[in-house]
Amino acid sequence: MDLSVATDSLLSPPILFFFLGLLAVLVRSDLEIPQPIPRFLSLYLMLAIGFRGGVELGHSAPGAREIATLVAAVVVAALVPIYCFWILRRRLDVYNAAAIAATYGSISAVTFVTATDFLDRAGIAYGGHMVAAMALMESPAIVMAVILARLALRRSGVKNQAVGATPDRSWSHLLRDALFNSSVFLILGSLLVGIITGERGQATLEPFTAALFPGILCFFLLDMGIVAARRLRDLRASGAYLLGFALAIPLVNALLGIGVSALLGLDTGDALLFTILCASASYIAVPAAMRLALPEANPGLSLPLALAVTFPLNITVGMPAYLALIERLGS
Amino acid sequence: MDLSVATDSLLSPPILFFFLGLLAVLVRSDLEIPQPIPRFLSLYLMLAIGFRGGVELGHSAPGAREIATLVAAVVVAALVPIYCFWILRRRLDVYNAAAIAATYGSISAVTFVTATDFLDRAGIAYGGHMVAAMALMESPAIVMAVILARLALRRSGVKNQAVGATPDRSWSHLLRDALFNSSVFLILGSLLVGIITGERGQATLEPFTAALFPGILCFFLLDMGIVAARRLRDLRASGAYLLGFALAIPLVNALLGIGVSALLGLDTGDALLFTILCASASYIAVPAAMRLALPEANPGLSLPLALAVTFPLNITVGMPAYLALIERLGS
Amino acid sequence: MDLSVATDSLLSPPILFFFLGLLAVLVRSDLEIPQPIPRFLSLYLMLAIGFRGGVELGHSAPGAREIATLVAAVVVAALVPIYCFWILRRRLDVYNAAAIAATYGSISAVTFVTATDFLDRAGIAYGGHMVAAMALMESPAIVMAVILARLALRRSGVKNQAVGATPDRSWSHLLRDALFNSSVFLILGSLLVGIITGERGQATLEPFTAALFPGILCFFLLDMGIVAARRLRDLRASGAYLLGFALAIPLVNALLGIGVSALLGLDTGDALLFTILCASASYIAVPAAMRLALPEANPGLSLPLALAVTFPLNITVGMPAYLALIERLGS
Amino acid sequence: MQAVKRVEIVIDTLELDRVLELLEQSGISGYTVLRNAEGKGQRGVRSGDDVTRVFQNSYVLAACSAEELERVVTALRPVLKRVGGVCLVSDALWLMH
Amino acid sequence: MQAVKRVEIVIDTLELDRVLELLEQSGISGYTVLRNAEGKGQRGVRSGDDVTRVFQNSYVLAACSAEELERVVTALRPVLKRVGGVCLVSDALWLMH
Amino acid sequence: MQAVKRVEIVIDTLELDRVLELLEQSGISGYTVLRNAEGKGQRGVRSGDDVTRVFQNSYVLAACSAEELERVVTALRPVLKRVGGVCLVSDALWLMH
Ligand SMILES: Nc1ncnc2c1ncn2[C@@H]1O[C@H](COP(=O)(O)O)[C@@H](O)[C@H]1O
Ligand SMILES: Nc1ncnc2c1ncn2[C@@H]1O[C@H](COP(=O)(O)O)[C@@H](O)[C@H]1O
Ligand SMILES: Nc1ncnc2c1ncn2[C@@H]1O[C@H](COP(=O)(O)O)[C@@H](O)[C@H]1O
Ligand code: NA
Ligand code: NA
Ligand code: NA
Repeated sequence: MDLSVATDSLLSPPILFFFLGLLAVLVRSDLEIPQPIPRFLSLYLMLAIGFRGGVELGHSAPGAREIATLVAAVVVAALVPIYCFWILRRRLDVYNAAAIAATYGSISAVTFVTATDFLDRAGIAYGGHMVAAMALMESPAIVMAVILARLALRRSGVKNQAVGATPDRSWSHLLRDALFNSSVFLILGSLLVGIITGERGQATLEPFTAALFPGILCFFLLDMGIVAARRLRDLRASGAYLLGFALAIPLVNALLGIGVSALLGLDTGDALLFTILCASASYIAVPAAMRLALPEANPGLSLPLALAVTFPLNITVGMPAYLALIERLGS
Repeated sequence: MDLSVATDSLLSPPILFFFLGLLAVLVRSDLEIPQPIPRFLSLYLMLAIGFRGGVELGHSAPGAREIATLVAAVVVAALVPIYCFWILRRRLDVYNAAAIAATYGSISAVTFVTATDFLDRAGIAYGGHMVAAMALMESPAIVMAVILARLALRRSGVKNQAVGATPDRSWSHLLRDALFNSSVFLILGSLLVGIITGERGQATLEPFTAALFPGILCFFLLDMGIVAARRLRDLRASGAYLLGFALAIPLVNALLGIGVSALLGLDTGDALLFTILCASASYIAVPAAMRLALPEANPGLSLPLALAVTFPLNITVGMPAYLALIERLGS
Repeated sequence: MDLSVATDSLLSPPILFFFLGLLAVLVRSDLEIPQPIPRFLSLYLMLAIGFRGGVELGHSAPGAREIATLVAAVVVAALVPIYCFWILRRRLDVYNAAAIAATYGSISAVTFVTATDFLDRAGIAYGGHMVAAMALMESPAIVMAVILARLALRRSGVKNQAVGATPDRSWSHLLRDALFNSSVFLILGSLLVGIITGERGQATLEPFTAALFPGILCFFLLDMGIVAARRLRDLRASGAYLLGFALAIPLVNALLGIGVSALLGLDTGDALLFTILCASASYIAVPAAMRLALPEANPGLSLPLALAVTFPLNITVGMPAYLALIERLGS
Repeated sequence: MQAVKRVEIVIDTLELDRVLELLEQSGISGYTVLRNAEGKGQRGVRSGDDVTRVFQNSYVLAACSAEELERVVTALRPVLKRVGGVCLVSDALWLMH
Repeated sequence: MQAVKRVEIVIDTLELDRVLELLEQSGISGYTVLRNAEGKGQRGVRSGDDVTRVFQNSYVLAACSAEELERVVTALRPVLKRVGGVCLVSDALWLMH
Repeated sequence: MQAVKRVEIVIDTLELDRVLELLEQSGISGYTVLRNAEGKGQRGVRSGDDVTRVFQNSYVLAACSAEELERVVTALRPVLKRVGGVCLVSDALWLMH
């Protein structure tokens, strides 16, 4: 593994600002990004990444490999929760096992965005369809987790309380939430705008969507650092088993991602993004969806794992390590 | 009418993001721009448009035609409410008729801003004094509507409850609100800063006021789409008559604007902006002013018309149609 | 004193927007930058100034003069409260005298940032270490003021209620607050990121941290104008003595700063920044720290002085006057 | 602890300043305000979108004496009649310090 | 002034819409909502960071009649059981206008 | 439904953490917080401009038992004396679930 890539990544402004946020909580500074600002920044990141992906996609009609990638993305996102659920059930009840499985099957848009910034810095190209892959990978795990929970509950004879049991937990609600949740919607919508407006749109939006991007990402990761550090102390409730899970399963999922990428013959940039999507865990869309679909699950369990363990792991040592592996396989 | 201009306009990023916002509400996505952000974006748009207009204005002393345009703007803004009030009184009580008349006599800064973006894309120039015209057109309709309401109430023998009747509804309050409301104040203030600092000011502020402009506009119109769509269901309360009014009167006002522009001999860009100002309706300044001056009027009636009918009409089919008409007249 | 520099400064966009904010309150406009936005803008300014200073610093190892400047900064920041306290005790009780002394010993980051913009416009260079000097000057006055208050209270036999007396007012709390308060932390942290990432970091962050800077500063000063004008009426409570203090002591401190700069042989840009730091007064960090350390002091007394008198004084007539003096001494 | 009247007022934010003035005129010089209240009442849903800023309520809480209460109730009634809103009164004990 | 029941509900913001629906179904067509409430209860600390948006409460205040109260209490109980939250009831006088 | 004491505290946001600690120490482990409260009291107007962040209140609501109330009142009094603020106590019924 090329050490300079790892250092470059760890010492890039976004990651350093993430560490700065962690440090702020550690030294008990009162630094804080006030409430709706981080939300606005994350909307910006999704709009920008979606739009830029769309412009990119508009350049050429997606070929067979692009489409295969999208299909693979959905399949992987639906598969991961299955073995995660199986592993987690060793120690957890059905509800929490399903919720955490969904978390790790789904993806983290910010991890993806940080990885694109990482590739930009390393001068490695990637395709606009990877943005679509990201959006498509958000939801399958949610649906899958609910199915897993239902099956397990039925088998164990528990009177079913999950989706479908009461009118307010209907499948239609769940599917709407899964398909049209704000991040999926904004990413795919911006992608579409990018495809439609193409170069001309890009020319006017460039300063907003591209030039500002690294700066906004720094600001947002500063906040992520603060939020992650605050969740660190909630980890005590998780215990060693779950902690180990949160450290090991991203690597397992990353290996799966690298394998699939190799099978599909993806280029380095696309392979890294596919891998990071597999390795990342959702701390926004999924916990929210689970509160509605499986309210018996405790978000105080899944959230710190995804946010305070897996996210930092992926954006610090993960990205360069996955890249090194992909490059070794490639050559 | 040149169809490609219409398509270009409908398929420009800002308008597409507006549609995306509409769609988000339609499919019941939870997409939402959190609360003070849209306000911040609209302050940005006003500051930027004001400043750029001021720099533009500073280049050359305004000639007779520019001054005539400003005078015409104020006159039209005061005239429109009169016939609107007369039309609306067929069906509405004095208070609501006056409030809606004020709405249509005044202007929508966001419509104006979207039109400047439209002209920028089409490569058509316009004068900085049009920004001043916009600011000057915000308030006359407010004052006019109150006068109309008073006259009508006096005639119908109702014990007068409108402005002037009680100390807290004094004319001085009303005039202060009309003249120094935040958008008028910020636009004119930024215009002044632009005039004073000229090229040197522009050089340092350009990346902020110009380069970011289309991107911020997209973001803001995304929110406008969401807000407009939410107001759509309030339209039921309005009834067919008012709906027809909200669709027809912008066209009437646009024709008036085109006519006046022709009389004044305005260039294409200025004529379009003048026309869009006439055609647009206020959904910020006027409803707020009316709540204080004519609290008996129901903002739930005027607001959906201006926001969910007239605004989309103007920025989608309106702008290119008005432009086509102006160009046909010009050639 | 070169009048054109003074006019240039007074007629630069940031200062004009500050005046616009003042005017908005004067004419009772409802213009207002909604709540967390100004906080976000100020975080941006600190991040940007810190990062740019860090990149600058990274270019060359700091020499003896740079280190001497930093030491002098800390010494001055600790000295100023002593004579301020002595002057203020003529009229005020121990608590308020100490709190106001701390205010004037500490610094205002926004004043500093406005001064860097002023230098940029005038084409005068300054060193990245001045950003570090600013951060180092925030806290000493806080600690000093608490020491002064304790000594004075002990001498006057008052049962000590200040820091150290109760567990919740412990020195460790105070020091943590002083050293890791959000602005010190963010400025020094961003400085560090700047040093570490250097040119490469700058290349990607430039559009965010540099190109946007003057525009964001304008927006922020617009808000500062509004806030300062609102605090103006609180000045009545202060009385003539304090008003005189708030007008005179910045000049005294500026002269001290100019003297020290001459002794250290600082270049024009560095000397102006050092001087403006001495002359400026804190209206964010110190009042907050004083509420915890000396809750008996009334922030309604110190805040309007720093915000509505000293801040405007420094950024309008102060900056060009100090510069003129420095240039006269230099030549 | 002292027995006081606890007055809660929900009012259009545009009218907030006037209501606070009425409180002052009634001798109530202590109150707490929470802006950004949404709500529903006889005049329909009021969830303040920030674009139009027309539909936004504020929540005011004031502890006062029985006499102050009487004065403020008299002053407030016409305002509520004109612009809508709600005023609730309950009993409470004030922890004097 | 009229005697009313003053109902306060603290609930996960994700469930807010359902609770407001329950109020309506119980005949309570007036209420006030304050979002962005933080809190702590049996289910741990809930201070909504805006990144995850998972932990955020809303505060609902509604004045209603005794019968409406009864209906809403019955409807609300299972919701509170499932997702947590608090409902407090007290007496108040409503300044009619 | 169970009879409880309803405690409301308005306090400088800078002191909020300490007040919540006092609640915990008094055995009250459930509370709701609304930040961004403005207000006026003996120490003047406190409408928090975000530049200075010096003047900002928080509103805390806690339902508790009479014994818990007693403890928290004792603990709170010196804090209120030092930094100002208000504490109101009233009676309520808690909808148990
Ligand atoms: N019964 C109620 N309980 C609590 N708040 C109410 C009630 N009725 C009205 N409100 C509040 O008062 C505002 C104005 O009410 P109204 O004038 O009836 O439309 C509403 O938007 C609500 O915020
Ligand atoms: N005793 C209490 N007093 C006031 N609010 C409470 C109390 N207990 C819980 N809450 C609020 O209700 C939310 C959910 O409570 P729980 O379901 O007990 O976790 C908490 O986050 C608090 O905001
Ligand atoms: N009578 C009151 N009713 C409601 N809130 C009050 C009252 N008095 C003071 N407050 C609140 O408590 C804060 C501090 O009060 P004080 O310490 O008296 O200045 C004020 O800013 C108000 O938000
Ligand atoms: Na994943
Ligand atoms: Na118009
Ligand atoms: Na100073």
